[in-house]
Amino acid sequence: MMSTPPEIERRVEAPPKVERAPIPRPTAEGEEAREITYLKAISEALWEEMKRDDAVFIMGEDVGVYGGAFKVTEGFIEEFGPERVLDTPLSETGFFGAAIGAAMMGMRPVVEVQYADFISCGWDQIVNVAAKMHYRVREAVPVVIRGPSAGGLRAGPFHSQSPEGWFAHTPGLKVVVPATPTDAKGLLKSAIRDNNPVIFFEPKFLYRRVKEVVPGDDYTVPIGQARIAREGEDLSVITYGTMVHRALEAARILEARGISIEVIDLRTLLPLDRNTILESISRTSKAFVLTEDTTGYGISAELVATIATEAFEELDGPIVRLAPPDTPIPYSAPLEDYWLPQVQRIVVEIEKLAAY
Amino acid sequence: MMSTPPEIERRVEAPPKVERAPIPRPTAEGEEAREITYLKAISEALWEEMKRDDAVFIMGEDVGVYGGAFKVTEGFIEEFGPERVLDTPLSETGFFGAAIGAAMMGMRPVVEVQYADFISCGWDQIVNVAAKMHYRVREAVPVVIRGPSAGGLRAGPFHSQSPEGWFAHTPGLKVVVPATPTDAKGLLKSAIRDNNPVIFFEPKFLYRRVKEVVPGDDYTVPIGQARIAREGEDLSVITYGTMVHRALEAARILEARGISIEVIDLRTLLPLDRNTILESISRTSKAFVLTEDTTGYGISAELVATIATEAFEELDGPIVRLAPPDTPIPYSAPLEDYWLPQVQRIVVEIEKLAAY
Amino acid sequence: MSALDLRQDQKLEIYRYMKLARAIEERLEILYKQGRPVGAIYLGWGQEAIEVTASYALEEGDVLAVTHRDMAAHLPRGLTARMVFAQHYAKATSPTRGKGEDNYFGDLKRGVFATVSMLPDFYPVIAGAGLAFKMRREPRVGMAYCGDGATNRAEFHEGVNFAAVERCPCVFIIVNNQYAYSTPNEKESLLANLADRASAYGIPGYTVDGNDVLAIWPIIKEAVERARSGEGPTLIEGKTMRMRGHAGHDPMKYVSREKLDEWEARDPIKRFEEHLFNQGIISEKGKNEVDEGIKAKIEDAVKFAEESPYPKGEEAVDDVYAA
Amino acid sequence: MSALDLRQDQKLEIYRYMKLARAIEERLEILYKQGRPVGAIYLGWGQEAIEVTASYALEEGDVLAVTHRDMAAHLPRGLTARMVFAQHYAKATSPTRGKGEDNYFGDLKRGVFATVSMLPDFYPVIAGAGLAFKMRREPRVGMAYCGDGATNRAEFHEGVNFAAVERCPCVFIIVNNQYAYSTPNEKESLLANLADRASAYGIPGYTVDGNDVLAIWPIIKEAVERARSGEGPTLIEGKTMRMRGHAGHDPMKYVSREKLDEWEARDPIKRFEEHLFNQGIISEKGKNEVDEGIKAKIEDAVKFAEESPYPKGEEAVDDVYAA
Ligand SMILES: Cc1ncc(C[n+]2csc(CCOP(=O)(O)OP(=O)(O)O)c2C)c(N)n1
Ligand SMILES: Cc1ncc(C[n+]2csc(CCOP(=O)(O)OP(=O)(O)O)c2C)c(N)n1
Ligand SMILES: [Mg+2]
Ligand SMILES: [Mg+2]
Repeated sequence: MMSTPPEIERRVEAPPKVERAPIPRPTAEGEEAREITYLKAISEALWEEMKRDDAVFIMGEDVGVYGGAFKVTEGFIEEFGPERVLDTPLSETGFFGAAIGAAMMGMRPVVEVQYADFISCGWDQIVNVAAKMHYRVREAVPVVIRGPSAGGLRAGPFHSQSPEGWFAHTPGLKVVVPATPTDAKGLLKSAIRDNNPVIFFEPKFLYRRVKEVVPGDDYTVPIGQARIAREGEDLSVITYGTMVHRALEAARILEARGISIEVIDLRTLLPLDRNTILESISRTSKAFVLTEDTTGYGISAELVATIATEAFEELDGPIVRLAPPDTPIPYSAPLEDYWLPQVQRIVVEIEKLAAY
Repeated sequence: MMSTPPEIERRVEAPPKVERAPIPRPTAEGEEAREITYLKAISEALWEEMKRDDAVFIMGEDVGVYGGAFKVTEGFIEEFGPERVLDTPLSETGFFGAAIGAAMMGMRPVVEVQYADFISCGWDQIVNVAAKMHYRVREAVPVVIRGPSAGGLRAGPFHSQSPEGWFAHTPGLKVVVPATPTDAKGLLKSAIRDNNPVIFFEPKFLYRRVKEVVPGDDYTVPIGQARIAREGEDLSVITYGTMVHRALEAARILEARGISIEVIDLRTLLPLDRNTILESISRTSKAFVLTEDTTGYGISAELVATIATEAFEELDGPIVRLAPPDTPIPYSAPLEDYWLPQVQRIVVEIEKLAAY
Repeated sequence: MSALDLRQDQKLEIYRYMKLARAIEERLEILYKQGRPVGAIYLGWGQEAIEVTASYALEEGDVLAVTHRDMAAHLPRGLTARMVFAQHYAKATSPTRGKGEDNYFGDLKRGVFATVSMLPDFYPVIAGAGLAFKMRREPRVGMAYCGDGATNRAEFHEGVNFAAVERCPCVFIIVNNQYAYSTPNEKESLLANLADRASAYGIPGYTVDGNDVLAIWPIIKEAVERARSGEGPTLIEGKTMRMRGHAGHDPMKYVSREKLDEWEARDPIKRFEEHLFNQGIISEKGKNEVDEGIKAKIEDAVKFAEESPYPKGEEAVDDVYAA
Repeated sequence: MSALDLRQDQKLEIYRYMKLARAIEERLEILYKQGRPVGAIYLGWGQEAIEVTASYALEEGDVLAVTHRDMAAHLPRGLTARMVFAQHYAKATSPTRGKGEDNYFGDLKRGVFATVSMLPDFYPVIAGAGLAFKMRREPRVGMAYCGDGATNRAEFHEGVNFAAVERCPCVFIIVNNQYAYSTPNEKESLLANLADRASAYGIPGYTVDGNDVLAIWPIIKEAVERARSGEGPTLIEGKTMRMRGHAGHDPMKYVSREKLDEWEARDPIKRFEEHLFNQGIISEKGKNEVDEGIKAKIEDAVKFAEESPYPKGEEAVDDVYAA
């Protein structure tokens, strides 16, 4: 046995460092503001919601005794017992469906999917049972399905997927991908309190790499509202998840070159906060769309389409999108680095657009 | 028992009539050109491919003894026997997976999914096993999954889905949605001969409503090539499936008003034929995107995005998209009619853009 | 007399529900053949004994989820003929307000989930409903139906296993009507009795004559009470026959006349009626009263459906999200 | 002597593969602890008897598909230590050319599908491979492995049932190593023996001591020949124990020392080695030669992997489609 177990499954080439979000929320007086990781933020949201509401419970593979593959629920079973921190059989369709049933009977299940990649194994329950229920019979399905998504950890095509594009194209769902600890905590609380099925992806690259001072009180961050992660004048970058941090890094580099970049962190993909995007573009007149999701028919497509159809007259240059190529996400470091938008590449592309 | 069984499951309010595609392919001399329905075109393609190649076989629910829910394979089991026209258990994951396995062992399975809606029940096999196989180990998965899709028949949220948007966002797949008998036949043949997993959707509204003279020879239509369904000068409509016919109808109405519309029938959604779209827009300078797929993060988004990012300078007006709202597709006639783009609505929107 | 014996009044109720179900379907078939816009009709004609008796064993507070062919199971829970016809006619007055198709409805206020088409997606959902009851220590039971064909799907396996492991208070019913659309039992699985699948989950399984109310009742009732007392789920297969095509358009050529005749002789309503007559529970007069009552209900329901307004087009965009 | 008895040379081969598997995993564990970039390590340490013996029963032309922990099963099919290490190191020389992660590879030229992570997605795929063999009247067999946890998934149910109904020439192996990640058998299913699930599909099922080569062989071999002769699939459960954490980072605190000690005493390699010594099939000298040979192989393979080039970044966009 190892003495100090590493925190995640894979030992990999040292992954790129990430800058953390530069605009921590102000902390109200009297609150105990603490700097915590993204992972801890998720964990705290779950813990506090379980304390607040008996109807909230957690289910998934290895969430109980083990505390979750990424240790999000470490210590939970000791506090809340095995019924509310339920180790399920390996059966995504089974426990997604069970969560839907429990939710419709008044519970507030939060389902952990061990890697976001495995959400495909319970796909039909989400898109056909949960997503269409309220539309058909006005019955709420207050379930959250959350899990670690996306790349950057050299984890390969089955452990690095960004499935949000599929779900964002599924009416009836809400889709959330926070980029910072503050948002992760506040949005997860909102998701749990929401009466709709919420698909909540946590770019696992950020889990232990991003820290932030979060408010100490019981705050929430509303679903459906984007955030200006950084204000700027020359150009708007519209992005979310891990790419928020790369955009901010690029913005700092470009600042030194006299280019002022606004960075919009979408936070919620469905419903999409069109207003914040359009308002920003009305000021900057230039739009740069950046995602970790693959290009074709992906999240970036809707962002470009929204801007093209709704802000056509405001634009002072082409809309540029930067997103991975249309392939599965590869394993090997050079391949993954080539595949994911890197800060240098972002800088170069933004510079071109700024100069247009 | 009924004496003359109606052809499909639902008895509904008389559905809108459809004009058929106006540009039948020329028929080479000596060929036996016949007018056939879209349904017959699919059926013929299957039949001829099974005759041509012993490796081709059909599997799915009720495809054998019954001849398929829509009677696409009527008479097949008598000709080809129960092994090559395989009635499977009700188990989409099971028989999608089995098709993948057979394909990798050198067979050419064509899987019928009874309604496209049920493809969600075998989702994971498609997106994780089939779509990623060649990328990982250069092994081909020559499987076709085909079935009746889309709306217009008052069949409700579980029998009218257009799932192509999800699959078009899945690298490694090819996604085909033909609009005419000629294309249906030629593209299905190409799909069967293709070495990649092909998702092939047949808008069932067209099955018995569209007839066309198709070539008599063993022709194919290449995957990945759009078709100019109608030439025009003032504006390009980019569309596919049932909406091709509505666009053509609108074009005829607009012609009388002096507006000349070009209609592009994409035929293949993945890989997308960007060239044909961009070339058309370079001539017309105006782009109107029309789909039956829901709006947000859908097929229409990629079409708009492609045009916005690649033809920005060619455009003489905003890109307009018309697609159903972001809801499940409803059952009742007035709801479905409101939901689907109707010819009158298309005409109005095109007129606005043409006048820009 | 134990709960495992049916009282006379219960027998009469079951009888009425079975007849009402048959009458609704007779009318639906006529409307369909007349070309009325009633959507698809998936008739459970011939299956009424298992359909009605199983859900009749539930009590207030219990929940039920069925599939496309189980309209009859809705009736003991209080869903009405009006609902059925309004739903088929896609009217604004229907349980889905015209949003959902034909037989895909329910009413959670009456403890019935709104059926989905993907088979059998409610198996795990019912397991989860049971889980909620168990967690809150409520003496409530969840019951799910599915067909013989549907037992071969993911949700059957994962749903029943989940319920078994968590000892959810659930009863899983298999309505084995010999066919999945055109596909006979033998092409769906190698088993003679689908209830044997219970042994894959370590729970009890029973196969019962699905056309015999009196045989079905004690098995179901016991399973419901077993669930309610915390002993976990049971799997029950009722063997019956689908006496009509898969849907209205299907002439069912793949079933032999002999086979149909055989099952016709075992018609569950006729059989139960004989029992009621033999036991003196019903008289010719009583029967006629039942028939008249049902006839009136059907007329009322069809009229209600036909006269109800359609939803307005713009309602298509409402209700995607819960508030 | 029948095919159900192992010949001496076969025993020696199995022994070598088991030891090679163990040696590969010992080295992988060291590399992982040293912080070398080997991705995730899912060790099948302790499971070598069932892992190797089952796939060893296949013949040329047969096909195999396994899950993340079954690297050992690859070896009798001719996959090499070089492949394993190159794959873990994500090098251009690996079977996936750096595209796929750590243990997710295969080599169809050697009849081994490239493992996917979603469990157990290859169950129906192997059923389909078997279907192809059956259709072409080829005397070939497909074999799929999965873990105890994976038997609760959709693909297990739909895959085995499909193979059963179509009498596909398949053998389905369950490597029951007591845990699915941290989740013990009891939280996954109520069954004492997972092979009992065979009865849900009407096919034979066997539970065998998965740490005993001699007990495993006749059962597997018979199932393979049964499949080959057209009698359909068999389900076989080998009971064993995962002697390491789920992956390298897992200290396995949820398993008691006693339980590990108990299973340690039943180590499959030691047991088989004793048998070989007792039967005079191997001597101390012979053993040492085997060990030396394996050691050399491992050194060569690690060196190969470490010295191999990485793929070039731009290769990331290649090979999405087959020509
Ligand atoms: C997952 C899924 N695949 C296909 C269908 C289409 N379909 C509707 S009913 C049916 C047959 C169902 O057979 P069974 O489960 O025996 O129920 P029955 O119709 O006999 O009541 C099929 C294949 C479906 N509803 N769901
Ligand atoms: C469908 C699916 N869900 C979740 C996972 C994540 N996961 C990887 S291994 C594992 C446990 C597998 O247990 P078992 O089947 O017993 O195999 P073992 O690891 O014990 O060999 C889990 C949950 C997965 N690979 N596939
Ligand atoms: Mg049936
Ligand atoms: Mg295991």
